[in-house]
Amino acid sequence: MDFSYSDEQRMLKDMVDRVVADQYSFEQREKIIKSDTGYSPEVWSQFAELGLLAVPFSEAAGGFNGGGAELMVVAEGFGRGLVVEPYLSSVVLAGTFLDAALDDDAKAEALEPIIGGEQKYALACYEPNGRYDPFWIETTAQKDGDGYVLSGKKAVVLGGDSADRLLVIARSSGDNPGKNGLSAFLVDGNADGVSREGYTTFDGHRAAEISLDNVKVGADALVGEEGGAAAPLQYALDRGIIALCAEAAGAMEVACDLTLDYIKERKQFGVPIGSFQALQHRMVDMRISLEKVRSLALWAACSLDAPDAERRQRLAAAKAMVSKAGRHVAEEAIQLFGGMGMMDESSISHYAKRIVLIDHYLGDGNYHTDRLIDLLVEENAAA
Amino acid sequence: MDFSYSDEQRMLKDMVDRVVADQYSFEQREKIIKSDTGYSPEVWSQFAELGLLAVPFSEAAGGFNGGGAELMVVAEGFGRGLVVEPYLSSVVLAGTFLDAALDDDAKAEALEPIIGGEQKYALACYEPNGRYDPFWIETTAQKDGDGYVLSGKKAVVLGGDSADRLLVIARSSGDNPGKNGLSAFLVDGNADGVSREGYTTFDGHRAAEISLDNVKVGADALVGEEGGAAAPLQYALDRGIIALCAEAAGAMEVACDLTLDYIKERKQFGVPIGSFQALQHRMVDMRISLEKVRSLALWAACSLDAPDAERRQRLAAAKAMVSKAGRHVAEEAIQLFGGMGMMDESSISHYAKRIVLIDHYLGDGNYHTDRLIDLLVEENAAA
Amino acid sequence: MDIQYNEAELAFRDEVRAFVAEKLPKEISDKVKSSEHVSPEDMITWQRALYEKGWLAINWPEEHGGPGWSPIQKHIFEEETAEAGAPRILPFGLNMVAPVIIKFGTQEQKDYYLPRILKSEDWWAQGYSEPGAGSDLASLKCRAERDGDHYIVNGQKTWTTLGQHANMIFVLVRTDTTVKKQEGISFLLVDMENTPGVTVRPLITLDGAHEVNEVFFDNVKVPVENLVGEENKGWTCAKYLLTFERTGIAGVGISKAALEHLKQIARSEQAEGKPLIEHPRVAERLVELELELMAVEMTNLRVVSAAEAGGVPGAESSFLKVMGTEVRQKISDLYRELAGPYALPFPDFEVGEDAFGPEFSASASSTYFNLRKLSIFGGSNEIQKNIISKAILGL
Amino acid sequence: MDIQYNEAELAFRDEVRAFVAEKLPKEISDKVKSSEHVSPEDMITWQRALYEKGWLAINWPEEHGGPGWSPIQKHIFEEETAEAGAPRILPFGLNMVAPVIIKFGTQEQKDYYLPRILKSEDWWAQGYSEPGAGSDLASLKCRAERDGDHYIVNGQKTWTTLGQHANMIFVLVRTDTTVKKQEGISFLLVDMENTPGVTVRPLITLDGAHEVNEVFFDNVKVPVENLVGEENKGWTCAKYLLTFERTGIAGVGISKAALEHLKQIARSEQAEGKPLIEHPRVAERLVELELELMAVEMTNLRVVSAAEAGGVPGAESSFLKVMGTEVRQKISDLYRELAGPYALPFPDFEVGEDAFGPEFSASASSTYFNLRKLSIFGGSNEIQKNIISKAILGL
Repeated sequence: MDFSYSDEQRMLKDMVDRVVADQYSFEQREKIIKSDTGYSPEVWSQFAELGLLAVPFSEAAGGFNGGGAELMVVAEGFGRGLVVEPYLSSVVLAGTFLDAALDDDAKAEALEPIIGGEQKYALACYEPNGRYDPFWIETTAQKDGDGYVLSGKKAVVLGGDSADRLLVIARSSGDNPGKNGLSAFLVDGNADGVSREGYTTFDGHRAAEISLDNVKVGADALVGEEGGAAAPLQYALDRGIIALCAEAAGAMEVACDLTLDYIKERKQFGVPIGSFQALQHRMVDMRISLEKVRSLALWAACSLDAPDAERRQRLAAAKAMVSKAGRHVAEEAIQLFGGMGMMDESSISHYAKRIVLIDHYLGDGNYHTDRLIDLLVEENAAA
Repeated sequence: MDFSYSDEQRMLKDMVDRVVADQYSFEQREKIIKSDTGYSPEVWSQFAELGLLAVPFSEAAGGFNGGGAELMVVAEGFGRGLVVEPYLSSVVLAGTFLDAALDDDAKAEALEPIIGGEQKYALACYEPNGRYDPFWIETTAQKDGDGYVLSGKKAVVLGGDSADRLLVIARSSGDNPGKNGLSAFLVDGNADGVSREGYTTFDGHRAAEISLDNVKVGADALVGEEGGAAAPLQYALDRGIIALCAEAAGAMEVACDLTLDYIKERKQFGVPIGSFQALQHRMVDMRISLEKVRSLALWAACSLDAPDAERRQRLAAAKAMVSKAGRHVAEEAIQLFGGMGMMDESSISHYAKRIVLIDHYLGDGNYHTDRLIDLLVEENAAA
Repeated sequence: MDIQYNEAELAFRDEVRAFVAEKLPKEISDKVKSSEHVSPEDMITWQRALYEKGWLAINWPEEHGGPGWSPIQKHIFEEETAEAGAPRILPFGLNMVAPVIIKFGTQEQKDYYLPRILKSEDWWAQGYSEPGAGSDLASLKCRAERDGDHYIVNGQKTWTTLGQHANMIFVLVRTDTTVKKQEGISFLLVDMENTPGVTVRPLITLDGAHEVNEVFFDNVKVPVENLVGEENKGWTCAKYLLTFERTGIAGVGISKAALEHLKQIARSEQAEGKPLIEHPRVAERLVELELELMAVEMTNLRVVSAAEAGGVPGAESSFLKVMGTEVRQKISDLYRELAGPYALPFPDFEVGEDAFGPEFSASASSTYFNLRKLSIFGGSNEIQKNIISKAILGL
Repeated sequence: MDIQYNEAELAFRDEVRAFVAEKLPKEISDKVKSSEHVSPEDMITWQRALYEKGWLAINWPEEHGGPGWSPIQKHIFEEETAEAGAPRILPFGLNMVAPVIIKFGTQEQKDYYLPRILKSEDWWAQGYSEPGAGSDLASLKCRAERDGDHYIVNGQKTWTTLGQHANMIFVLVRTDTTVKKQEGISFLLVDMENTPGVTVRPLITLDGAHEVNEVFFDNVKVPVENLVGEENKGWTCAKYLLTFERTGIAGVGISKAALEHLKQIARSEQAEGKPLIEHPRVAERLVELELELMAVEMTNLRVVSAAEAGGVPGAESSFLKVMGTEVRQKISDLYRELAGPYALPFPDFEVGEDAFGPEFSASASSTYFNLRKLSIFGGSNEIQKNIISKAILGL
């Protein structure tokens, strides 16, 4: 057991910290969010050059062969800087799906544009009626000669507004909801029948509502086996959860630091408000919440190869803790900042928003608590 | 709307406060708890003389005709003094059951020994497998000539150890669990086939595990209609909940006062610990919890005659709040007292125990939250 | 003891209900109930309706146009209108500057300003807080120097709610810097529209809303007749204003309407193929909020009833503020949760409200974040706890 | 980075498990797991078994009989034994007075006391706290005056855990009243059995247990050779003792065993005709506790790992104390709830444990109330937060 970073991990961390420090000042970030694309093509190419877009992929795929720990290192850094680049959508979700779904020959080719930063992908999985259930897929894939016709709606597709290609999860057979009969298709973002309504999210990212109206694709659009999308989907979502939990840990760390600095400096009635014991103890409680998220995010990140029940437990635990402890830190940060915490112009409010809204990606605290209850029930049945 | 006491209520309150002050010092109480009976026959006769044992009964029954408000006044006073007399068991539970179940002629006679303090009754309702469900009745009442034979087990029967007579709820027909087919019988505490194991409760009261082993009773033992016990049972339990919530409010009030006094006096590092802001804010939170319980106990007490859904909601809300806010106050009181709060010899620990253990009588917070959810479901079905 | 309304009170409640049913436009109450943006025009519409009925200035003495209601009547009015989705009454003119003018103003000030407030002819703003002052109000720095018939005001105010619509502002200014901080303060009325040197700069809050502002004073000439009370005695006005009776501080009616809105959502929205309300944890959260809200409601009634009986609600309103804002914030938290993934789209108010996903979800995150203000503004909940600690607990 | 145990660590864990399986009597571990009363004899049985294996004094230097373990090994040992239901090791001799004697004692003191501690020949008690001192330890009043070859001790100590079984006590006494409170303190060892004037009075806690005591000193003659370190330098010993490394402060193993016990109860106990575990709220509470406990466990491992890498755990152990005791108390709260109405009977330990209702319920309320001590003793959680506030946050 050794929790310290390896030399490679340390280098990766330094690299991420440096690019974030250079490119993601508060003002730069605001500008990126308000730009047409909602991300920075320059930063994105820099990520590609530095190899960051290859981190979570297997060697066969041309990747860094990074495990959960490396993904955590990157995402934590992004969390500290509130980076809004489409890393989660293109690299972690769509990219690792391809890595898991394709055989060695195919994956290297498929991932090249992602790793190189030439193209951005988005995973179009969740649906308007499915809430947080990734296996609620009403979108259909009907055989049409050699190819398929896709029809359905996709909800809150991260990075879906500007993605060059969409990785669409559709039901080629099987009952909804369910894992059986799910297939994945790579579809051009501007294909006939694809319509996208893009928007900025509350935490400064981009997403889109996507309609697929009889979208015709060839047989080559199918990714992996027909009906075999559930396993790579789970693989990708697991990594997405790691990234989100690590991002939350990074953002919470900065939120705690900013709040601590603020209560040390801010004076009321002639003394720093940090000298009031009630606020001191609340600050300590915030730090405890941070430690909880750090610990469980780390545990989850290092459990990707653990046995099924353990992996599921640690991922669900981490995300559920982010929900609870994250909200605690965000609300307290705003409260301790007082009026300044309410302001769009103070960075703490953006940290608070990101931390709270992370709960709404890939299953919230309730969803993951239910997954933990599933495990309890299984354990009970086995006992 | 007028929340102030009427003159009669004020007099009742003064009377209760006086007898508690006279008879229930910490030392007197300890002695009463450690006595063989676990209550004070002298105090009990005094209650009878003062008319306190008549408070919740109808005029027809020879009672004071007190409503929920009067019951609240009495129970709050008992809560402030941590009175362990069998008022809840004999007067509120068994007594108001008789008041509700019997016709005017019968009730006056039946309640005479209770009101006069000559006899103590106990309601033997809950069962070992039924947890907090009063309609989980496996105890059977089988017809036997003119009379009945009762068999079954009764759990944690309040005041059951020394009660002269037991009001046994048994199932004469209908499926368990369920309200249909429940009948009530008055059984001599020492009748053949009745065995009782008495004990002191964690909060200083007395209760018993009771076995009924083919207990033969005459037709005259039946209280009210055969199969008609559910309604008077609900009537009695409603009043029991009022009494418990009011008692909790009284005990919480004293717990807050004692804690406040303590943190004003107790010095550490040369200053009263009450000068530390963290403790001040926690003391305020305790008071807020007290106000919540006071408010909901009052609302429940004044809602006994409200329409069914409202009455059920307010009773469940009050008891659920006692569970939550009561535990908060009790735990904080112990914590702010520090080591002294852990001591059997300091009265705060006895307040804490009573406040927490009240949750375990007549349905705990979970049970009553489920009742509130029942109401939500009904409201939903109607919407 | 009777916790029920008596017949007269019930009749009054029915009167309020009938009035609301007749005069409150449904398009306005719908917006309020679903936490959508309510325009200044909507607010004015409602205020004018109340004015015509004589029900606008509920806290004013009858001689100046108040209805002469008892605390219970005021409570009934406030809760009934809030629950029905009436927009809030802007307090800055009616419940802040007016009571100060009534108590400390000259006859001329009363004659001029009070009728204009009643008729919603002036939109008042509040010039209390300053950057860096926060809860330590008396440390204010905005200066006013006497120059003949005028004061020359220089400085800055902040957190000026809806100041972008205002034409009048009342300002606490420092008129003597040589004395203790509470002693050199004066209370001035400033015409923002017709006085050069007043600049309003929007402050955008984290939910993207423009509700509050900074107001800058750059050599602003204010006639001395706009001084309320005596020079350097403004702190008396300030304190009077801050402690002015506010029966509605717990916001029970608003919270009830918000909780009812959540129940509707929980009935109509589905997860895993069944309505949210049938999910045990959602049901539990709803009843827990209901429970908490009931406790606030009854505590509020107890305070109102004590006021009716002659007791003056003092620090008790600090309890109500803390309890009421806590439950309101918890309701908004569940609101955000119920929106699920559709809590994510940021509705762009400038180009109309794009509701992605179910319509209710558009305001979920913004309501949650916007309402963080409740425990910060109006005397932060920490300050309220300090007040309780000192005034009630004697700590 | 590797959060898994490496092969050597796993082998060590297996060794510990094998030892525990062989040497820990099931009747003892059953008592521990179900929160029943563990007798002094049970504790001694276990300590002797560990002594024979050389695993008792895990924090001692090897030269005095410690096993020479790394922080990770100590952690593995403590968590494995706790999870298996081993009784706790009494800290007063092994982990409190012994380290002080090792660091500050004379050779004679080391030679005499350390072997006796290892062999459980002495049962030590702690004489630190005094009535009214609480967390302000240095304000102690117990006096020791030099009289030839002896000190004459007068005063009182309190919260002396299991002092009723002790024959030795280490005491902080005031030997100089003329200097600052920290400067006139000395550290004395007192033979309670053979010295006249020592009286132990039981303190009964709210759960009816006799765990703590008051100890009175009435002209107690203590030989000067029982002074540890220098006269008037006892505060140095006291602080050293208090900050002495405690990897097990989070109590994760104990909490895991307790949570496992709750799961068993939830599987076997029924409500409304089905096991408690199938009730959504019970299941939710269980997984929430599991979640919290996992967070404490991993945080603990992070601190242990940092210690292994050479970092000295300082104020981090305050985090662990707060987190660990909070989750342990929450587990005990659910324990009480699961007992339902059978939380009410007060088990009378003197006449044997009458279990009314399901057997597990007998200890539910007493465990819940007894464990309130966790956030009070050993440096209250408030004190821990003050430490974090100062040492880590710099506030």
